[in-house]
Amino acid sequence: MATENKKAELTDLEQFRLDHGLALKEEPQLTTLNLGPTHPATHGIFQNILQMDGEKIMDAVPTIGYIHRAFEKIAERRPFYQITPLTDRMNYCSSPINNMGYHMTVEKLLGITIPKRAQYIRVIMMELARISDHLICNSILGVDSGAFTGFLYVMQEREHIYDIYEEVCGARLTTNMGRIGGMERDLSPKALHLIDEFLKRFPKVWAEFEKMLTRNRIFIDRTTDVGAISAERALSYGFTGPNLRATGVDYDVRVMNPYSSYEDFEFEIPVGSKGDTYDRFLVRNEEVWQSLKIIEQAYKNLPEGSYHADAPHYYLPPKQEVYRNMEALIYHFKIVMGEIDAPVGEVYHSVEGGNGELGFYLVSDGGRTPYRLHFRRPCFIYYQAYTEMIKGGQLADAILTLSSLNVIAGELDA
Amino acid sequence: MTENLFYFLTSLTLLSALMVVISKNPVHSVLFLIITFFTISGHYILLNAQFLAAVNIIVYAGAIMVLFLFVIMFLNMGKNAENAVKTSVISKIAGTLAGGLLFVVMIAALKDAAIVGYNPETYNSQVGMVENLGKVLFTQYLLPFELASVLFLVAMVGAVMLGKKETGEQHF
Amino acid sequence: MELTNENVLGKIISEFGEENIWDALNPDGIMTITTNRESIHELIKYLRDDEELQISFLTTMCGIHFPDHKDKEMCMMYQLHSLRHNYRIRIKVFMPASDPVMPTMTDLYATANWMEREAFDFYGFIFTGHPNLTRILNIEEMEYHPMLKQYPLEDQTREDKINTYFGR
Amino acid sequence: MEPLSNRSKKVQKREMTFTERAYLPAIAQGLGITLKHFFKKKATVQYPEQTRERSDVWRGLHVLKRDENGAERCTACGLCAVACPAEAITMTAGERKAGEEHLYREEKYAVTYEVNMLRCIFCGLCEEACPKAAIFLQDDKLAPARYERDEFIYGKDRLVEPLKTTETK
Amino acid sequence: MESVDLLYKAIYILAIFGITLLIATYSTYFERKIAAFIQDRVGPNRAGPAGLLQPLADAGKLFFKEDFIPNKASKALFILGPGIAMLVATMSSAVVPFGDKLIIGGHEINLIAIDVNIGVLYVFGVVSLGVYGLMVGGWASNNKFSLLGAIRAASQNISYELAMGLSLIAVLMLSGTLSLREIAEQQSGFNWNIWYQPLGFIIFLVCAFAECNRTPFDLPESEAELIGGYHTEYGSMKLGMYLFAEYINIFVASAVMATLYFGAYNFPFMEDLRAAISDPVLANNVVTIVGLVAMFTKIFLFIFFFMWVRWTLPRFRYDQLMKLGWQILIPLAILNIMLTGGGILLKEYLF
Amino acid sequence: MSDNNDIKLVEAPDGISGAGFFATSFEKVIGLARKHSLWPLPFATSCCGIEYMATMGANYDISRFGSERPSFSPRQADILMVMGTIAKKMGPVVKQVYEQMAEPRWVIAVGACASSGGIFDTYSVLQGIDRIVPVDVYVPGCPPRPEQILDGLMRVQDLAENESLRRRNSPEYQALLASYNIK
Repeated sequence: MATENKKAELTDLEQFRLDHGLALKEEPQLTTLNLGPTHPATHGIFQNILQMDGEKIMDAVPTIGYIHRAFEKIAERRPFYQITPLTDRMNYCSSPINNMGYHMTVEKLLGITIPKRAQYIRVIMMELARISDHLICNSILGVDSGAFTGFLYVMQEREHIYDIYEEVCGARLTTNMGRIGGMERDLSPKALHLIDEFLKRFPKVWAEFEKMLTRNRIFIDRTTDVGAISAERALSYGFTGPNLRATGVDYDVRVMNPYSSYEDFEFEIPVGSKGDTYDRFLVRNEEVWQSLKIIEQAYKNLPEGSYHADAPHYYLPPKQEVYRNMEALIYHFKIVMGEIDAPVGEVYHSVEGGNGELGFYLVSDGGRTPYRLHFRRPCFIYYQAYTEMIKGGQLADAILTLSSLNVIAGELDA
Repeated sequence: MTENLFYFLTSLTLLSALMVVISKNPVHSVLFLIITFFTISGHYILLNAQFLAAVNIIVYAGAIMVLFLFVIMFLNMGKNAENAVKTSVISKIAGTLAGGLLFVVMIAALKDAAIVGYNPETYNSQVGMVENLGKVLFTQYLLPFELASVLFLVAMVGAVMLGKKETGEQHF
Repeated sequence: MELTNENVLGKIISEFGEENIWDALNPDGIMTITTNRESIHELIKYLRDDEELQISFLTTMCGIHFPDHKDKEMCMMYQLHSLRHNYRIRIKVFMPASDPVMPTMTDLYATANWMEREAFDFYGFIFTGHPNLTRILNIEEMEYHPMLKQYPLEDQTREDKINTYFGR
Repeated sequence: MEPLSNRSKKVQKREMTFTERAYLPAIAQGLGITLKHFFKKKATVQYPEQTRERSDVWRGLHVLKRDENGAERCTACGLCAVACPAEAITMTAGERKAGEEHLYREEKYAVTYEVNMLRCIFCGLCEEACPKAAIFLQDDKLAPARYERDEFIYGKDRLVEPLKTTETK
Repeated sequence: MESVDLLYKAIYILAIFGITLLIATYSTYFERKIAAFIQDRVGPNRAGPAGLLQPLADAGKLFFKEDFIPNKASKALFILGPGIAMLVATMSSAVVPFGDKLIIGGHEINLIAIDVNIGVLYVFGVVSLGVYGLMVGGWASNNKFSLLGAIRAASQNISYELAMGLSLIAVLMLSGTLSLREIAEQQSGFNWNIWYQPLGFIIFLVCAFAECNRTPFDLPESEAELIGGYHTEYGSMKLGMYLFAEYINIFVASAVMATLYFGAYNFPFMEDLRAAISDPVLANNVVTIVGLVAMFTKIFLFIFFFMWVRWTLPRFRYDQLMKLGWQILIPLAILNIMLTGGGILLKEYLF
Repeated sequence: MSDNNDIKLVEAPDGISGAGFFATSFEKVIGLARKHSLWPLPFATSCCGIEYMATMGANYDISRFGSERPSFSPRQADILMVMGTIAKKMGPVVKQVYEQMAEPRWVIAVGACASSGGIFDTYSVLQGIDRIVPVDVYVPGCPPRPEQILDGLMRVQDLAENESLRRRNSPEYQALLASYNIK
């Protein structure tokens, strides 16, 4: 049927080809281009073998696993509290979210509820992490489209976020922040001061960054309709987070299944319409503003109270107690040796990570280590849609799509 | 001095023109063709026709040959075209015959043609300058000039028509 | 309809029968049911297409290895989510280690493709009908499935480590 | 798809106006921003000469602390080695002999104590695990870069806090 | 031509050549410094005082780096590529009038290397050849990224040459000559072409960016897409020559723009200055030297502008670049020609 | 294999080693030039790559050392900065990149993962890149602070400054490369 219809609309050239026994369309001569694993635009590490017709991508075969580190296997051999440093290294752009998502999972297993203050501190830290994640993603999008400078402007702000992390936990990137049962220390006056300053300074910088790119026609042309994906396909691919929201689905774990007192805060879920690169850029931009709003609320209404749960079986006693108190010393030894009495069971807990629903599926057989810990890593899940998203586009589009997806290799490969 | 330069340029022209035909690699052919254009521009300069020399370089070497090279590089992208072309013995013989015949025809045609020289005394050395060229073009040769421009326009329209893809397909 | 564990379970059992759905648990607020591999594909398809349930988002899937459970060594876990009703459900399928064969879900969910490849890579599950069941994270030449409990975690080529120091 | 919650907000995505289509105004605006930064105070901290301030809780290079009398606090209980996710700490314990009370605080002490700085991930779990407050991650020192792999095994000679000069002799 | 004149000319040509190289060398330094300042950094400051020896360090390193020719590359062409790029780039500054005439010991020295009557066409022709360096090098590398870069360079240069030529024609219509020196002379004082040709200047500026492969038109070497584009496979001094050629091109483009639109060595109140000095020879020399300074100031401002833009804008995509060239710039340039023609006719009709 | 690191030539005092015989001021000048123009190839795979971004950023500014031009093409790079975990799958790629680099070339292993495998003592991770390519400078930390990365860069600068022009032709260096199976 279709072929007959087509026949009627043959152009002269096609008629000529048909008459002379030639193929209706000239087969394009494809070039194979190896994008990665050391290509500058692959940031982390993955390989794409592209079939190109000139500058147009006809097909792509992705290869991943170049930094597969066997997180899930390590997690089966380490006591619960030693897994936190592993989660740091999954999505290293927003480690605190990973840390705290994991902590919440274990707390769910152990049945601990943590005080409001600790929850609020967690919210502040997680939102800061989200900001720094989106900062990197959006500014890298700028770098890959050729505008390097905006990246360095927002990078300075990221340093300020790192200063806050440093004040809270003592590290910049791989934070190992918080403990099972709360935070490791209360917010110091300096940390509060830094957060306050950040809230004052950051909006200006971010507005400036937006001004540099958002309405620049070169940038709009580069990103509009590039790497678009429909909501149906995105859901089928298991997209979550900003990439799903860019297609117009307002799914956000923070709203759907509030954790850590997210129900206390007023914020909106930015959604896009077409799911293209420009939408993803705008959604992330807007999410940064929303995160700022959340931090502001949490900072203003920070409740009094303890920064950790009263759970002596799981939360390390304060050092001073250990020196003096025999009971505390015993708990201390038991916790460090990993001999806590984890109940048998399985839990799934998910948080809204920088890139989407970051889920932890934990099976415990009552031993000192998790029996099985599976990470639902958003990057792993949506990177497989990349092939579909870049087909028919150009090489330059593929690179921008990759940046705007914000695929973090550490999370992708686990 | 000028004479030596002339002979040097001429031999270079012939040599590179020959290499255009002989070279197996099409890219090398194109590069030799560019050298040929250069030497021809050199001849123009010797004739004090700097405008022609510059235009020759801009149009031929700077634009047309770049396109040639462009196309050849594009087609060459996959594999080496050198081995792809196989000439059979018959085609070689046919080629030789055709070339020889052309040569005979040219000799026959040029045998009686008179070579018009210029008298050094009355020759105006400024004849190749832009102003003179422009004057001649827009007075004496106005009709051919305008016809040529129409021809170019037609060619351009044709190229656009041919180059236009079917609707819906985006290429580049 | 408000989705609760009871009425979802009731719907599923009335559709598939007691013999195919068993062990309904609720360990962490998410209903966990066990089924067999004959009905898993149909079950997930039913959950996806049913107008009332709309459990049409495959959150994650992963393998688990229980070497001590006789004939139920291998477990495949699917976790689904209904975005419309914000309802999650977990489905498990157990099978013997000698026969880790499962039907593929790639025709239902695009995301299942890599997840199944990962499960194959880690545990050696065979997904019948999968378009490209090859290793995804590890190198092609690897001879075993590293997440099985019997294989060691550590790099076997490392020589600068003295095991006696570590009480693990 | 109809919204799942009532909190969604469409990101603004308006058509380009004519001035935006003309490239130049947006370019001029961008140029303005960069020019403003051209004359701004520079953020750079020139590292070897100046150092950026670090927080008091920064997890830097390890140190084995002494107590107020100059005796080593470490009692070689091994908790830090167990707590280390990177397996970077090794130690052998020894009994304190008579006459060494001024050297070691407890009856057991670490004969050797090695931290492999290349393996260490500076997570701070050892500091947290230590019941004797012996091992600390200092905030004012960073592990330096070196040429050889062997140089990164920090033994007691480099880990133990040096005695204060007034107290020795 | 007398031998003394020849000697002066030789000295002048050498000087121009040296200055070109020097400016190209230090352009790298300024590029890095300007980038740093725009980005709130301080930039190179360890090599020599304030990092002033940085370009020399780079050159020294590049010279003594292992010279490498990839196995599969076409060897002769691989070497030829950067050579062409460098040669063509250095050739083009020959017809640019950097200053008016200088009178030394009764000899008049025109501060222009070759005064040909088709100077504009010369620059145009030489610049159009520059793309061969990139194409040949990119093709000879036998690397797909290089080839893509070469192809992008070729199509981009051809497309933008057209618009550039068309915008130039308007200037030629105004001045009625092809000689750069005469064009410069006509703009004496503050009578610069930019006042008559603002649209033409913008078109020319955009095309100059494209011809120099500078952001936002740096597609042939766009790092994020093609790693290094045509020079991906080049290392050591061959790479150095490509980078060098790029900066020389910027310098020449700046010089040509200054000559065509910003009055070359002319500066406001030039005649007042000339009149103020009684000795005509001295007056001429002073004015020429101030003019020389003015010329170089203009050139440096343009070079700064090139760099400023580079560190601000994102780059185009290939098809958008083509669209801009063919569908926007060329029609605009034709419009500009028509306006200019109309203006000239109107002027003749009125006066 | 790790023993081979001992062969690394730290050309300490001038005039004592064999090359010192030829040590001229020219050599010193080239050494200085190389020192101030070390173009890195940032082989960033994971977390340390993000800290490298911070090192490039305004607050630390690696450009002060003349090293801000990242050369993603190995032909143009002088130092290979391996940042982040190198899995066994990635190993051959690192080696290939190293082989493609032109002499003189240096390697910095930034961070615990690249230097020793760090926390990831697993079946899939290479326990330090010095198993496949010779490493000149190790930078500890997980990830190192930008200060430490700059520190590592300065160590390489010291190496570059004091290296004789002939070192890359010396039999010791050839033996070092041969021990890694690099032609």
